[in-house]
Amino acid sequence: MRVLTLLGCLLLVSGCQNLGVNPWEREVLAREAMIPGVADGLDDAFDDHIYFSKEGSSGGRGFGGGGCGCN
Amino acid sequence: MAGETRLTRTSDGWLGRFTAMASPCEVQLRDVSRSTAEQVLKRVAGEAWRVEQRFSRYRDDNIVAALQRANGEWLAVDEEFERLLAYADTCWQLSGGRFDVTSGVLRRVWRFDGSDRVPSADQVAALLPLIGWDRVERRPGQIRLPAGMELDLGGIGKEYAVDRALLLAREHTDADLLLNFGGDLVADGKTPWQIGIENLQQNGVAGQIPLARGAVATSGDSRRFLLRDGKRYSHILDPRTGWPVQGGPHSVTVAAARCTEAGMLATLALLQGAGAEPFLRAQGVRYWCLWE
Amino acid sequence: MQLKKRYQPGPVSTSLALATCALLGVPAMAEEADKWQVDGSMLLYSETDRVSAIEPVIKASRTFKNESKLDLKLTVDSLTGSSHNGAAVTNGPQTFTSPSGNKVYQINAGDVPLDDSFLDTRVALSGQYSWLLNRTLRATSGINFSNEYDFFSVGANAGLNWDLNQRNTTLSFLLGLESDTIEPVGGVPEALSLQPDQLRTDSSESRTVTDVLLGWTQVMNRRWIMQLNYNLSLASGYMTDPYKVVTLTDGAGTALESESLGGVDIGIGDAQIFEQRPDSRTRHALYWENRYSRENDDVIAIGYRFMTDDWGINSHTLDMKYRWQLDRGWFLQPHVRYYIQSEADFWYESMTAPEYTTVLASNDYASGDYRLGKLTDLTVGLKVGRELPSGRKWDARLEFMQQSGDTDAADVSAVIGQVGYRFYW
Amino acid sequence: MRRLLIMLLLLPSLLRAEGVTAEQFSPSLYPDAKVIYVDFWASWCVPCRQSFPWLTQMQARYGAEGLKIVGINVDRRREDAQRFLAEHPAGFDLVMDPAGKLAARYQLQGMPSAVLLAPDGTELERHIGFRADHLDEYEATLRRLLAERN
Repeated sequence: MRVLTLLGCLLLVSGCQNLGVNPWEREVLAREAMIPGVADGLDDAFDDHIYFSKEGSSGGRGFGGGGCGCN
Repeated sequence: MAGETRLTRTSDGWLGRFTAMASPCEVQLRDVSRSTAEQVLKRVAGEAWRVEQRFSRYRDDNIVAALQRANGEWLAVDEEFERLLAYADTCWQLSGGRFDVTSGVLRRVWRFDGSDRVPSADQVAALLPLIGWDRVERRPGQIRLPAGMELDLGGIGKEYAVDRALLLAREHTDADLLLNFGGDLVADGKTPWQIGIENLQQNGVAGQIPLARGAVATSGDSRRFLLRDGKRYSHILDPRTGWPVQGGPHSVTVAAARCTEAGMLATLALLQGAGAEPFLRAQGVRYWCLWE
Repeated sequence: MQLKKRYQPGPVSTSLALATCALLGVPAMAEEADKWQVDGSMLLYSETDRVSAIEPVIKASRTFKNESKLDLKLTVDSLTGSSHNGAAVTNGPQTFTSPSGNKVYQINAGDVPLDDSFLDTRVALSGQYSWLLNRTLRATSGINFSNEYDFFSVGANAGLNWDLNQRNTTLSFLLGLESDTIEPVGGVPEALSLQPDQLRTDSSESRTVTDVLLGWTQVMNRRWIMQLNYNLSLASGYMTDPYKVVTLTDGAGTALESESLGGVDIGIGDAQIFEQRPDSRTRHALYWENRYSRENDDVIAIGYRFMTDDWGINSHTLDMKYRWQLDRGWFLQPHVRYYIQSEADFWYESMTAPEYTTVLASNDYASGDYRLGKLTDLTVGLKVGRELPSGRKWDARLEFMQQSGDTDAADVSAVIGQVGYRFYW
Repeated sequence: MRRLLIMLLLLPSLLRAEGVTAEQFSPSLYPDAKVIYVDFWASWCVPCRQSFPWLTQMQARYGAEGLKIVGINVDRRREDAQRFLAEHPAGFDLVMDPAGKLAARYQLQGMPSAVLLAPDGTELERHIGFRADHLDEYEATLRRLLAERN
């Protein structure tokens, strides 16, 4: 299952060569609001922490922050 | 150097006032909070005072004074002073030697107080050896001014302070703003400001122009002259001869992108004398000349 | 010095404009690159009748001349209030001991059993450094500590980000290790034992968590970017919550008595057993984020996460934000989050005596924590902010969260308030 | 409308393009130059902010030796470029390339990019990005190229 996912990703990546933009066409993408993980600043970490302590799920967006004994 | 600043409310924003370089200075702002207006005013006034302190020839505690005291020796200069010297050099080149930051010594014999005290030819000739930007030696980080010569950045300083202050003000706000240092001004924003131009009035044209972004600077002073035997001597001195430029306007106002540029174009035009208007036309800028 | 060119009174305005720029063309203000970017934020979280938290965070980031980057972050998290102790809502009164075991408290019939001695302060510190290996390969590494009264955590991570296709594709790999130490107040309770018996060992427990994150970020076109992450998390060690119990009932909604099961009697409805969770957990999370900027600069952000683990929890999270870009740097951002999860295999609202006997005999797992039960959460909120010149900005948000599940314990409503400010120093 | 016209007249542009459009741009426009430093920049490009003072300095320092710096702006919106220039004065020539024609012609691989050309169009050197810790290197390259061609 995991191997398949990985393979699929690789295929997608190679197919993505005709996706994308030229280096000089990134004026919209350069905006902070368009960068995953940066756009909402500290909100992501706050939310991850809140929902991690209130729900049975966590992870996905990234990690590397703090830990908590609450779950 | 510090001084006082005053902030008052206007119909659409704030007006800050202070005095620098012997001129009343203004900061106008639209759509900002009082605290932002205060910050901007403080920053702008601080910069005006800083530039005045650093480059005024009326002080004895700055680089200009140190240069006089160096008495012909090499003197280390900082990066900002070097840039100003490089600018003065360019202006000297572009004007064919008409703009010269060493010409201030002529003030020793020329005093434009409306009287008839025109110096003698000998008095003027005696000063000419002390004038000449081409006698100033420069090398990276250092300058050497021959003994007896003087440096006067007065023709650049105020406009330079205006441009610098705008860059600094932009650190605090992106609102519409207008800086006016004794008639040398820069506007930056979306909605135009109404700028009163003295020279316009005499033509019967409305004395105001709208300016949203850009700078206006004036050079010359119609009140400073000498009158002798029916001949009027303007205060614009040609450093190459030591004598006033003839047949030119009393003052010139120019609109350009930046204040330093506008001020210099106005000064260069005055130095052209009767050729002022053709010179200004060739620059492709808006200008206003005040003749007699 | 000679005049380099013969003087002609022609146009000088262009040369003069260039010279003016040369005169002014030094950074008038210290560039952002030479400064610390400081983000300060304060979160207020308040549940109706339950937990309240106040959480100030300060983060300082700096990019160096060689384009390496350092992030330092300090979080203080102060909790007060009461939280669900895991027990069921019953139609008679129940009796519990406090986490330390020193005190006894009663919960009325029909009330959600809450333990009100919940008070804690967490301090977390983290540092992350990233640097360029070459123009397209960036390495990152970090450490983090977190400390609370009964819990200590230390973690480290390392990873790579690889830009491909003229930076239109970025592949990331991140490995994280975390080691937690739990030192429960009053000792570690013996799992599945009756709470009134107070069988505790005065010791600490530990667990380790290994995380692997594979990320793929793809620029689709000038206004659309997409990110897909796969996160595998392997935890092993003590995962049980030492303060949570499962209620033993008669099957008709009345709590049993501890003494009827051979335990100590501390009051009415006191047949509560300490929970027990597996000592390993494997989680897979797939996260997909899309950001699209409209012609008018508004940004639509949609995130979806699917998570599944070997405890039997599957969850779906949908997160949507619309950033409405206004004049002069102002923006408004409505936010909706929807979350749904299935219950863990060993989740019990309550347990009957025969069930308890079976679980005890096979040393099986049992938890009544509502967070492991069926859950549906909805959060709606609005954020307002303004970007100021020279990179400063502030924002504030207000959100409402409503949790619901099969039990009353899962009915939690909370208000989230947050204000933040960024400046350069 | 008339008011607007006056305003436009009075808006001295910070874009001194000297009338050279992206279509007209060619290294052969600068026959006297020894090295033409073509810098591709945009208002949204962070390192570009640091590059402007340096480029201005280089133009002032090596202009007499035949260095010609031309900044090619690839912003789609002219006002974005204007705003950038108001805060970051450019002491060198500018050309507007909102459609990215020149960027495509020189096949840029990243932003910012510097392409160093001879007046005959020969590419002498190129670097991607602008790093504050590589300034000495960039300047050494300029000095070397100018020395070779003087």
